[in-house]
This record gives sequence, C-alpha cells and structure tokens, in this order.
Amino acid sequence: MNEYVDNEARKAKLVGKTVTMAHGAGGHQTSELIDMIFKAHFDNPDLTADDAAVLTPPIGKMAVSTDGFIVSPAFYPGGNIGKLSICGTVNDLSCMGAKPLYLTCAFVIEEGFPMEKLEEIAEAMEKTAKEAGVRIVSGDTKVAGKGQVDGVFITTTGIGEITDGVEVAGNLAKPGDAIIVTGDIGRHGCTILLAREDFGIDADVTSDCAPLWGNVKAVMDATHELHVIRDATRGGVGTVLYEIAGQSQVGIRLDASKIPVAPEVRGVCGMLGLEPLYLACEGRLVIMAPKEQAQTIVDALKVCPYSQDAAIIGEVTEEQPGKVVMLTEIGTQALLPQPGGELLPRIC
Amino acid sequence: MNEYVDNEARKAKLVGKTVTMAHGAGGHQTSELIDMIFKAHFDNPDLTADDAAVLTPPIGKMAVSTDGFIVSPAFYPGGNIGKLSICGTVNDLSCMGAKPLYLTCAFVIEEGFPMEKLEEIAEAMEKTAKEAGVRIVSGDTKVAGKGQVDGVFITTTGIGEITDGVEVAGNLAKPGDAIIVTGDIGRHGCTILLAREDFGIDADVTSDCAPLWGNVKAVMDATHELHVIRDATRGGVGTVLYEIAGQSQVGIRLDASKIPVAPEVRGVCGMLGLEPLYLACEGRLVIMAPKEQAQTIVDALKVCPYSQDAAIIGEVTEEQPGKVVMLTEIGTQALLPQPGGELLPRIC
Amino acid sequence: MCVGLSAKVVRISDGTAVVDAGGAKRSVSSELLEDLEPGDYVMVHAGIAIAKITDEDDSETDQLMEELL
Amino acid sequence: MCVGLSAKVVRISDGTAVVDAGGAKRSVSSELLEDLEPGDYVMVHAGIAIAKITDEDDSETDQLMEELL
Amino acid sequence: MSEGKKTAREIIEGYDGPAVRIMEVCGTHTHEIFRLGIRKLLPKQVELISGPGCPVCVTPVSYIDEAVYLALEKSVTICTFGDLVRVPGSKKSLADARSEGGKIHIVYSPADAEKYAKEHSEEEVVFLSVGFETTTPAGCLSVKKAKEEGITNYSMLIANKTMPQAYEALKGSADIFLYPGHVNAITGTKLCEELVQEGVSGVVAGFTAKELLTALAVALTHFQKGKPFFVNCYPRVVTEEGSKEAQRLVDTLMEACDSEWRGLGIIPGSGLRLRDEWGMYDARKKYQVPKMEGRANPACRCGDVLQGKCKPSDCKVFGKVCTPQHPVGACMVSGEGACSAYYMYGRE
Amino acid sequence: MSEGKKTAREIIEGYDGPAVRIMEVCGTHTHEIFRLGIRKLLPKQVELISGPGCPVCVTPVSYIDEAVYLALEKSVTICTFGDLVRVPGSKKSLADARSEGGKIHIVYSPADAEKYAKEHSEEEVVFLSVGFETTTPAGCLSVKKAKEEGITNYSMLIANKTMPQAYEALKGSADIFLYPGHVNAITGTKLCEELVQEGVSGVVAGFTAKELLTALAVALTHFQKGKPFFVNCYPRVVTEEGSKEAQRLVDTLMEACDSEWRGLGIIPGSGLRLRDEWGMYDARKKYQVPKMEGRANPACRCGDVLQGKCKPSDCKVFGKVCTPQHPVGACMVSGEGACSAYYMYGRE
Ligand code: SF4
Ligand code: SF4
Ligand SMILES: [Mg+2]
Ligand SMILES: [Mg+2]
Ligand SMILES: [Mg+2]
Ligand SMILES: [Mg+2]
Ligand SMILES: [Mg+2]
Ligand SMILES: [Mg+2]
Ligand SMILES: [Mg+2]
Ligand SMILES: [Mg+2]
Ligand SMILES: [Mg+2]
Ligand SMILES: [Mg+2]
Repeated sequence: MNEYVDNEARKAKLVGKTVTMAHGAGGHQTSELIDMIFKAHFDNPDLTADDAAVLTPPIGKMAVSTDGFIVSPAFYPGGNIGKLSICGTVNDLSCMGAKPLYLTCAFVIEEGFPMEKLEEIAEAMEKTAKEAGVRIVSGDTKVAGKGQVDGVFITTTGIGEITDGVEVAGNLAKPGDAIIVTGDIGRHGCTILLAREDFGIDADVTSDCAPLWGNVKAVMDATHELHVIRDATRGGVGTVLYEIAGQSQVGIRLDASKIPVAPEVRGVCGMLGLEPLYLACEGRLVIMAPKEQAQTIVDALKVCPYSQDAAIIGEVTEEQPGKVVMLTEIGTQALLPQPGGELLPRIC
Repeated sequence: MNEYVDNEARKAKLVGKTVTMAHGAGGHQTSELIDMIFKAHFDNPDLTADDAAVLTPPIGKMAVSTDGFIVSPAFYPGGNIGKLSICGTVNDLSCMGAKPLYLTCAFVIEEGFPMEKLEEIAEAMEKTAKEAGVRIVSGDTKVAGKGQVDGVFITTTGIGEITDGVEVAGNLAKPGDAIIVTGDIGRHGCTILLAREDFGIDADVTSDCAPLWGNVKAVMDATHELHVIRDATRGGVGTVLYEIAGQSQVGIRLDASKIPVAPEVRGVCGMLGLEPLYLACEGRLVIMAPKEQAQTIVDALKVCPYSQDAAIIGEVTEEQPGKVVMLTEIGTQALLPQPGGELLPRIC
Repeated sequence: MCVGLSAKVVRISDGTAVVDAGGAKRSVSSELLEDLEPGDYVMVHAGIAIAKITDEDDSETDQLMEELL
Repeated sequence: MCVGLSAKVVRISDGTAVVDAGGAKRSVSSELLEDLEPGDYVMVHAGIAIAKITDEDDSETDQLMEELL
Repeated sequence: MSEGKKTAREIIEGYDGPAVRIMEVCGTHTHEIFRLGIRKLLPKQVELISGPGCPVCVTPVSYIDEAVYLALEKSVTICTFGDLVRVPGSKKSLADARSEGGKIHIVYSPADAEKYAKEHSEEEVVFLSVGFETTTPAGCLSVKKAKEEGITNYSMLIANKTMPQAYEALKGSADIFLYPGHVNAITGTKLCEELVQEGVSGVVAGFTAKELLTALAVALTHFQKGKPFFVNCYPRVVTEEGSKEAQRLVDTLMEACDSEWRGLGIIPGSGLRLRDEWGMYDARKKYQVPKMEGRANPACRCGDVLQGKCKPSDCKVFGKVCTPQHPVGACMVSGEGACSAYYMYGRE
Repeated sequence: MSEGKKTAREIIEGYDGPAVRIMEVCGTHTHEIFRLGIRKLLPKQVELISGPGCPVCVTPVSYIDEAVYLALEKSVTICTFGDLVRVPGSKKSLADARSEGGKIHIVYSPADAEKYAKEHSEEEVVFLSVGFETTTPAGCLSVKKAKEEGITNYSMLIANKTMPQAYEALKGSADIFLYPGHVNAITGTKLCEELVQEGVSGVVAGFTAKELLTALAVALTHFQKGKPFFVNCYPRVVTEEGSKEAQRLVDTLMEACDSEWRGLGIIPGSGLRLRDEWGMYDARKKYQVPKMEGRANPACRCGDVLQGKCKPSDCKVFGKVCTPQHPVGACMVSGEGACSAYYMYGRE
C-alpha cells in the first residue's frame, strides 16, 4: 500500500519532464535518472550501481548474446522498444537451449525524450524480464544531443545457462527433420511497417513480440532430440531458413499452404507487394527436429502461451543443399527467392 | 604472407564503399559486412555466428559490465570510438578486480557511414582487445537510417573473472586511505571538447584512452590491501571522488598541488573556464588503499605503461563524510564544488 | 507489371472508397468507377480502384475451360 | 565577472595575435592593443586581448605589500 | 486447388503442338510464373519470354540520374514507389542519394505523395511517376487534386509509358502475347483484337495460379488450330471497353511523346507527358532539370533480355557481378525483372 | 606560495578594526574567494558580500525569453557563451529550447559567432551579447567585422551593462568595494578614484590567490585609518586610463540606455544598445522580437542577495527547490552566482 503511494508519487514527478544533457553527464542528475526510473523497475539483489555486477557464474556451459534495438517508432501496437529489447536477447539465449539468467542493458537516449515514455519502456522491461525469469544486473545510460539519435536505443546482453544434454545450432539440421514454426508469421515486421510509414493502411495487426524461454523449455522437456531452434527476427522466417540451409548444407522444402499467416498480414502484404516470409517476427521460433518428434513438439507448444498456433510447415531434404523450395498451391515446387536487402513496398 | 595479400585485397574492396540499409536487413549483405570487417578482425575460437556464443564460464565469481559509447566525433587524437568501446568495458571489469575474459559488441551504424572508417574502428578494437587479453565472442550490427543516428554507436558488454581474495568496491573506502591517480587527468574530455566544438583552440592534447587490466593486475600483485579502484570516466576524477565519498560515507581531502594535469589541459581549461577535475579520463584509475600501501602501489604503477605518472593526490578522512575538500595553494581547505550537469565552457 | 489486389468495398464517400483485404483497410480513389456499392469487389492498384470485379474469386476460369473443351 | 587568462603572445599579424597558455594556442583579436610583440604577456577574455600585462606573474603584489607596511 | 484445374494443367503439360514462343509482357506475370514454378510444367517446345512489362526494368538510366539530381542538387523530397529505390543510375541509385542525405520518401500511391506535399509545405516534393496504363491514372489524379487544392510544392518526374507501341515493336519476338490483365482493365481489349488482324495472337491473363494456367491452356489450344486468335481470359476484371474514365482522365492531363525504354531505345509515341497547361506540375520544367546523358553499364544485356533475344544467363555478368544485392541493370533490381527472377528462382 | 605571503594573510587574519562590509563586485572574485576558502580566514567583523558582477546573475528573465523566442519561433541559430545555457526563463531555458529542437551553439567568443554566421549563410545567427565593460568590446568587434565582410545573417541580442551606475546604486550596501580588475583594465581607475570623493572606498583586485589576499590586506589596512581610499592592487593589468581603444570602439557602435538588472530592477543609463546606424545588427529590431513580460519565480531573492540584503541561505527555496541542478534564480546557475557558490561550497 505504502509502496503504491510512493510509486504514484514517483510517477507524478515524471510528468512533463524530459531527459536532458545533464542526465547524461555522469554526476548527480545521472544518478537521479537511474534511481527514478531504472532502479525503480529493475531492482534486484544482483543489480549493481558499481562499474560491474558481481555474479555467480552459470554451471556448465554459458551462453552469451547481445543485440542492439533501434526500432522506430519506439512504441507500436503490441509492445515497445523496452519489451523488444528483453525479448530479443532472451530469445537468442533460449535458441541456444540456454536458460536466461542475467541481462545488462545500455540506453542511449535523445535529449528531450519524455520521462514518462522512458518510464513506460522500463516498466515493459521489468514485466518482460520477470516473465522470462531473467535478472537485469547492470546498466548504462548515455544521453545524446538532439538529433544525434532518434528517440531511444537499447542494447541488451544476456547470459544464460545451457541445460545439459541439449545441443542445438544452425548447422545441425538433418535431412528428414521436420520444420516447425511456433505461430503465425510476419506480425512484428508488418506492425512496424504500418506504424512507421504513412501508407494509410489500417489493419488490426499487433507485434508478436514475446519472451520464449518457456516455449523452448517446454519443447526440451518434451524431447531432447532437437537440432535447430532459431528465432525468426530480422529478415523473417525466409531469411532464417536460408541461413540454416547454408550452415547445415541441407535443402529445405516448405509447404506454402501450411505456413500460418494472419489474414490481415496477408492483406497488408498484398497491398504493398511484400512476402510475409521476409517480415520480421519477434516472438516466433523455427524448430528443426527429427520428423518422429514433430508432433510431440507441436503438442508441447500448443499448450504454451505464444505458440498455440504452432505448425509443421515443411521438412529438411538432401536435395538442393543451401536452397529453400516451396511446394506451391498448384503442387509444383519452386525456389523461394533468396532474401536480400531492404524491405521495400512495391507496385510492380 | 598470403594472409597479408588477402588482407590488402579485403581492404581494397572497402575503398569508397559505404554502409547501406541493406547491410542491416539481416540477409546476405549483413553477413557480407560481418565477414568483410568484423570477422576479419575479431575472429577467435569463441566468436559465434549463431544467436549466442557458448563459453566456459569464469571460475569463482563473475563480473559483468556494459557501456554504450556515443562519442562525437568518432575519431579524435589518441583514439577512436572502437578503441574507447573496448577500453571502457575492460576498465570497468578491471575496477572490480576482474580479469576481462569475454566481450560482446553491438554496433548501430548510420546509413552512408564509410566502410573504411568502420574498418579503422574494428582494427582499433582488435588491437585493444588483444592488448587487454579479452576475446570478442558475439556481436550485432544494426543499420539506422540517415539522420537516425550520428555516425556509429557501439555498446560493449564484458565478462570477467574475479581474482580470489580481492574485494574492491565504491563503498569500501576507509579513513586513512591514500588516494592515488594513475596519471595526469582530464585528457580525454579535453581532447573530445576540442575535437567536437569549434573553439579555435589548438593544443597538443591526446586522449588518455587505454586498457588498464595490466595496471590493475600489477597493483593487485603488489598488494591485496586495496579498497577502491575506479576509472574516472564521465564526470572525471571529481565526480568519481564525490561518488565514492557518498557510497563509503567518508570525507576526501585532495592536495590541489599534487594532482597531475598536463600544462596544455590546464591552458585549455583556463581559456574555457573549466575545471580539469571534471573532465573525463578514459585511461586513468582512482585507487584507494591504506596509506601504508600507497608507495608500493605507486611504485608498481610507475613501471607499467599508462601509469608512469601515478601520484598520491590526497587521503580519505573521517571529517565531512560525503564531501571532497581541497587543500588550496594558500594552505586553506575549501570544498570542491559538487559536479553536476553538462560541461559548459564559460566566460564568467 | 502492376501489383493488383482484389478487395471488398466497405464504405463509399464521394470519390473515395474504403476497401478491405483480409482485414487490412485503406481508403482508395474510386473516381474511375461509377456506381460502386459497399460489398462490391474491386481491383486496387497504387491507391486507386481500377476495375470492378464481377466474380470475387477466379472461379470464372472454370467456365472458360468448359468452353475450351 | 570575466574569466581572464594571462597568455603569451607567440605570433602577430594585423589585428590578430596567437597566444599560448601552457601550450594551448588560440588566435585572438589584438585590435585593442598597440605595439604588441611576440613574447609579450596579455590578458585574454572572450577572444580578445584586453590588456598588456607588465608582469607575467603576480609578484608585483610583493611590492604592494612592502609599500603597505 | 490443383485437382480442380487438372484439365488446364493437363493441356499445358500434354501440349504436343508446334514450337511456340509465348511472351509474358507483364512483370507480375513473370513473377507469378516463377513463384508457381510454371516453367517446369512446360514441354520443351514451349518457350516463355519475359517481356518489357516491368516499369522498373524499362526505366532508362537517365531517369534515375534526374531523380538523384533533384534529390541531391535541388534538395527536393522524392516520393517514390519502393521499386525504384535500388535501380542503378549512371553513378548513384536513390538509395545512394538517401545515404548521402537526400530525402527519399516511399509511398504506396501518388495520392499519398500529393498528401505529403500538402502536409509539408516547407518542402519541395516530386513524385517519380513511372508505370503503364494501369498506373498512369493514379498519377494524373494526384496532379488534378494538387491543382484543386492549390498545392504548389508538388510535381511529378514523368516516365509513364504506353504498351501498344511496345507490342508493335516486339511483334516479331513471340508467337503469342500473354497480355497484362491490369493494363487491359484500363485500355479494354479492342487493341488486342485489332492485333489479330496483323497476325498477332494473344490472351489476356489474370494473376492467380488458376487464371494463369487457364490462360496458357487456352493459348496453347488455340495456337494448335493455326489461326491468329485473341481470348480475354480475365473477364471478371477486363471488359472490351476498359475504363472510359481512366482514358478520359489521362487524355485531359497528358499527351503522347517519344520515350526511351531501357535496352529497347526510343519507341516513338510510347511515352506520356503533361500537357502544357499542366506544366507547373512537370518537375523537369519546374526545376529546369538538365538533360542527362545516362550511361548504362555496357555489359548489361537488359535490352536483349526484354526482347527475348537472349536469356539472362547469357549475359556475362549475370549472377557474378550482377546480383539482386548489387544489380548492374534494371532487370536485376525489380522482383519482376527477368534477370532477378532467373537469379532468385535459381534458373540458369 | 602561501609562506611568501604570510604577511598579507596575517593582516587579514589579525584584523581587529571596526566591523566592515566588503563587496566583491566581480563574480570571478566570488568564485575564487570560495575556491580558496578565503572566507574562513576572515575575522567575524569582516563580512564579504557578493555583488552583482556576474552577467548571468543580473540577466533578466525576459532576456532569456527573448532568446528562446528567437530559437524556437524564428528558428534562429543562437550562439552563446556556455554560461547562459541553463539560466531559467519564464518557462524555458535555452537548454530546454535545444531539447525541443532549437539550435543552440556554444562559442568561446563573439568573433566565433560571427565566423559561424559567415560559414553558415543559410542560417540566421544571433549572438547573445551579455557582459560588462570587459566583454562588450568583443561583441562590438564582431559586429564591426560582420559589416566589413558584408555578413547579413549575423546580429546580436544585447544585454550588455556598465558598472559605474551599479556602484552608485549599491553605494550604501558596503563599506569597501573590491573592484573587478578586468573591468578596470578597460575603464581605467579614474571613476573609482572619483568615488572616493563621494566617500566610497575600494581597491582594484587581481585574480590570483596572492592578488586577492594582497588586495584584502590593503583594503583592511586602509579602512582602519578611517578615511575613504582607493588603491589599484592590480597595476600589472590595470592602468589609470584603461583601454582607450576599447572605449572608442564601444562608443562608436553603442550608446547608453536604461537596463534591467535581475533583482535590482531598472538602473537608468546602465545598459548599452547599438546605435541606430548599426541597427541591422540588433536582433530585437531585425526579428521584431515582441516585448517579453519575463516572470521570475516570486520566491527568488536574487535581488536581495545581489545587494547584500540577505544571504543565499536566507532564501526559502535555497538548496531545496533551488539547486545548481534545478536553478530557480540566475544566482544559482552561474558558477559565479552567490547562491551557487554558497551551495557548491557548502556554506550555510
Ligand atoms: S544480368 Fe544484370 S547486367 Fe546482365 S542483362 Fe540482366 S540486369 Fe543487365
Ligand atoms: S537560492 Fe535560488 S531562488 Fe533563492 S535567491 Fe538564490 S537563485 Fe534565487
Ligand atoms: Mg544476439
Ligand atoms: Mg523513435
Ligand atoms: Mg537477435
Ligand atoms: Mg536470433
Ligand atoms: Mg556506464
Ligand atoms: Mg559499465
Ligand atoms: Mg560521430
Ligand atoms: Mg564505464
Ligand atoms: Mg567505470
Ligand atoms: Mg543480432
């Protein structure tokens, strides 16, 4: 109750305030900003105010991953850059079969950025980190001059503990593996595109952004026979599949009709001449595992949040190593074009 | 020899090229950029192309630190943002008495940034990481649209192994401790100020930016009786001393005449009405240890690169906890003003 | 040469139609088409409805095939 | 009210003097001072040399004290 | 779906008539034919040629140079379909111009460009008007609207083209034209019917798998009968008359002119320009754009490819120097370009 | 150093004459007196009052409002000494304006502002001309240069002030004035000598520790003799005549006007403005800056502080609401301001 009152008081102090160069100068006001927002949300026994956090290392092997987040706009249907920055790194760790333990976050904030927005971002980070079971242990705040950065950038780095007996990697796909996606694809990329560009398109699409350690754990609990787990972020499922095909030197055959795509996403893609397979997801995994395990995995996923729509969308083949082939609606097979370059809406 | 030829060929390919949005789209060209520049410099057995690096965890306690680097300009006398981004995190780990083991780096690059500049940055990172004995294990590259970011930002996160038996922290300063700085102060801040702003001042000042694990190790080898080690970065020595005085609830007394400042830095500060104690250093430590150890520590530092000018500049006292007092040139004692806010040159 | 999308008209107001494709809505020019009504299907290209579509799917090809054989 | 810095003149060219303070050099206006020569000491404020200094340090105060006592 | 249409597919796969060259004039047809792997269904003696129906592919180098000039020299905001962003000019693409600070704004429609101009009265806005009969009306509507609203900072850089002259020019290149359904939606079918008198056969095709297969089946069946023919296989969209409104609109604002087609040279009367009374919306006049010499890469055989004189793989630089990531010619840029399609779908 | 001057210090510490109020007029004196801890040397009956000699402290709220108006409403580039950036206006400081996108450029000298204007002919540049006799010539030189070079995008927002009128106004506030050496370097000593006739005593003081102590010793020794006096204790810089060139320069370009001093109100004839023939360099005229009402925070007692009527710590908001980080009045902004000095050096 008392905490509630304090929290309200804290929030009230943020109203109308903005981040200033002084908040980035390393003195009193830097501490003030950290206390007012970051400590209020991230506090835990491992969080340090010192130069570095002192932590108990993971047992066995340790997974480490870093990602910078520069999403524009920073707020969009289904999330914000704060949530994204936690999910991105939690998911990268999860994809190595690693339980996320610790997270660091470094903020670069534009002078004039509203404190209330920063509060929203930190709130989302707190919530998402909690859900993922990961502790924020160290942070950094830099303030960039007006125009030197657009809004706010966040870089997170995660440390995870690799569960014994599970070895997954992009080069371990085997012919005969089934290919599973954990839900409908392209929602994050579609959401951002609509939020950023002024295409005048109105569609009820929200980002799929979600922390997926729970899903990976469920799959690993169901079977240890797993070859590849990958989150289909930048470049979407299509890019990830080409990467894996290359790393593992296998062919990949997708059944176009099995790939889950929300009708709205399909509609937007139709208008803008885009292919959903190349739109980023931030809450979808691509999993490759022996065909025999496929249904077990899908069943395990279907009972987890964020993966009720898991589906088997294709298989790994020996033919055409390095390539991704689509089984089309007329029963032919055609190469999926290699992704490349910036995603540009087109009219022809 | 052959590698030399290849490296020349690689570099030749970068001439006149710039980073494009396509390099950030996550497909083929992203890999190309990573291979052409980052892998060429950072390659080592622990560096991953996967979502996360898989590493052997440190023994005992682990130190983790992150920092974002947004220095403008990115190139300045004595270094560049690449060198800085390694030094900053290596030094933060070192300040915890932790030997730096692993480093991740996340780049945010502005569309149009010259490849040759990126090459120079990566080259400096390679060289500095090697010197510090740390391995770059994972990276990330994002490309921001023109104007969305100014040049290049780098966030590094480091993992270190804490040597048994050493415990240093900002709250461990004790009355009677001697205060040591490892060299002349304010050079980095002064260099950046002159490089960034057009004050028309011409001074032969170079950044002090340096990786200091070797110096910390030398000190720890000389004595385990250490209380505080801190790198005097943002806000300079003055800010760091106030922080420690607050965290340890002690007073600090400095002898103004003992503080090493290069004459050029003093000259620049004279012109711009600035106090060298508030100018950032990127290669200077503040060390607090029992008075009896002070000379041993200084002697150990004087034989290391980057700390030949180490000096005892004051002592920790019981009086005026939380405050920093200066012994002035007329033998009086006066409070050092509390640092705060942006560093602004002044005429009055 | 022209990405065309068949979409359903959901609203009309002078010269403008709001069309819907799978839930993605956008307002497009309907100046080239007369007598458009909500429920009609149109072919949309670059922000204008270029043609009214008589069948909402490609089933008319069945008839073409019948004629052919 | 005015941060003043005593600096040594190292170069002169019409209306402008390059002054040196501990190795930090900057060109300042010397329009307010006549007959400036390299080696002279000047008081610099906001980019102009406002006065020539007869003594380069504050030792003249010794004399003042002597007179006083 | 495929079962229902076995008959069309059977006709195609079972075709045992004389050798026949079918030119799909439309880039979207090219794209769909590749996506669906339809070429694999064709007997040897049926050859599909990808014609000049991709506005990007036929856009001359000089046009890009003009746009780059406006962006960089005149500091104009360029509004464009995404398709044009990566097309190489003599020295720079629009993506290059953007990375040098040029303002390139991607729009879904000319109407959006006009709206952008209205909302950014402090900027000079130029829409890159390319395309055939289907696209031209949208550009004309935007100019009409600008006039109605008194918008003076909006104009178009026009490279619109008309198809009939191209059919004439390419008469000898194919036995059957697969006419672009959306062009015919505007122009109607009369012209195509008239071409039958000149011995030119063709079918109007829609864009779904079923429509494409049906059109091909119809074309091959008729071809075997030995007489020139025309069939509208897309009657749900295409009428005999086409869109009178669109024809009237374009005729009010524009008049025919000679026009350069990349690779094909100048085709008399195949272009459009704004009539004199609409001259203030003509960016070339408004900004006195100098005549550009437009040097295409001499290795590029786009022109021959467009005329069916050679296959993309016959071009020396195809797939080596010229890739979708680093396109040399326009046919490699557009997803509809024959070279791009050949490359992406892995056809040699 | 301190040993050599024991005599001056002894005189000060041993002073046993009547109670005496000494006003250090100059902000730099205030700053140095605090930095050196000189107040601690003074016997009880010697009171040091910090007068109105900090240009920032006496700058009225309305002046900042005018500058903010120019930056935000007229999109002018403001060139300013760093000192003014954080001074609160009625609603916004220049730092606030900058964080809202206003262009605020910090310069070392007015000459640099003029140079900036010359090199950025596409911008309108306004220099914020504040300061007393010492600083005014630099502004005049910049205007003269702009005229010579035909620069038309440069002008000044003028709030320059002259000291003699202030001495008159403050006559009753102190027994002895510590005259600001650098003002006297321009004005000479005649005026101060004349004030002796009116019973006003004073010494011209330099800025080193030795010079300050000497000046105080001289002042106290003379004061004990009971007669009004004047001594130039800074003869190495200050002559009787001052700088004729500077006086002539200012007189050529400027004329006296009434001027508002923050806290003191309007002092007739204490301000300067450009003469009519230089009106094109007067930003108020050039941009028709409307009259600003300038509401200072009613709690602020800056005016009383400047007149020695109260100590900073007598102000209700001192150190609570009003801190150097969040200054309420101008005296808390400048490092020279009495409130700031009291706060930073911890005097109550
Ligand atoms: S492969 Fe490239 S260069 Fe060759 S014809 Fe095609 S577009 Fe032109
Ligand atoms: S403490 Fe602040 S509000 Fe009070 S007089 Fe000083 S500047 Fe004004
Ligand atoms: Mg990562
Ligand atoms: Mg943003
Ligand atoms: Mg990632
Ligand atoms: Mg990933
Ligand atoms: Mg930090
Ligand atoms: Mg750190
Ligand atoms: Mg930079
Ligand atoms: Mg740090
Ligand atoms: Mg540190
Ligand atoms: Mg990454």
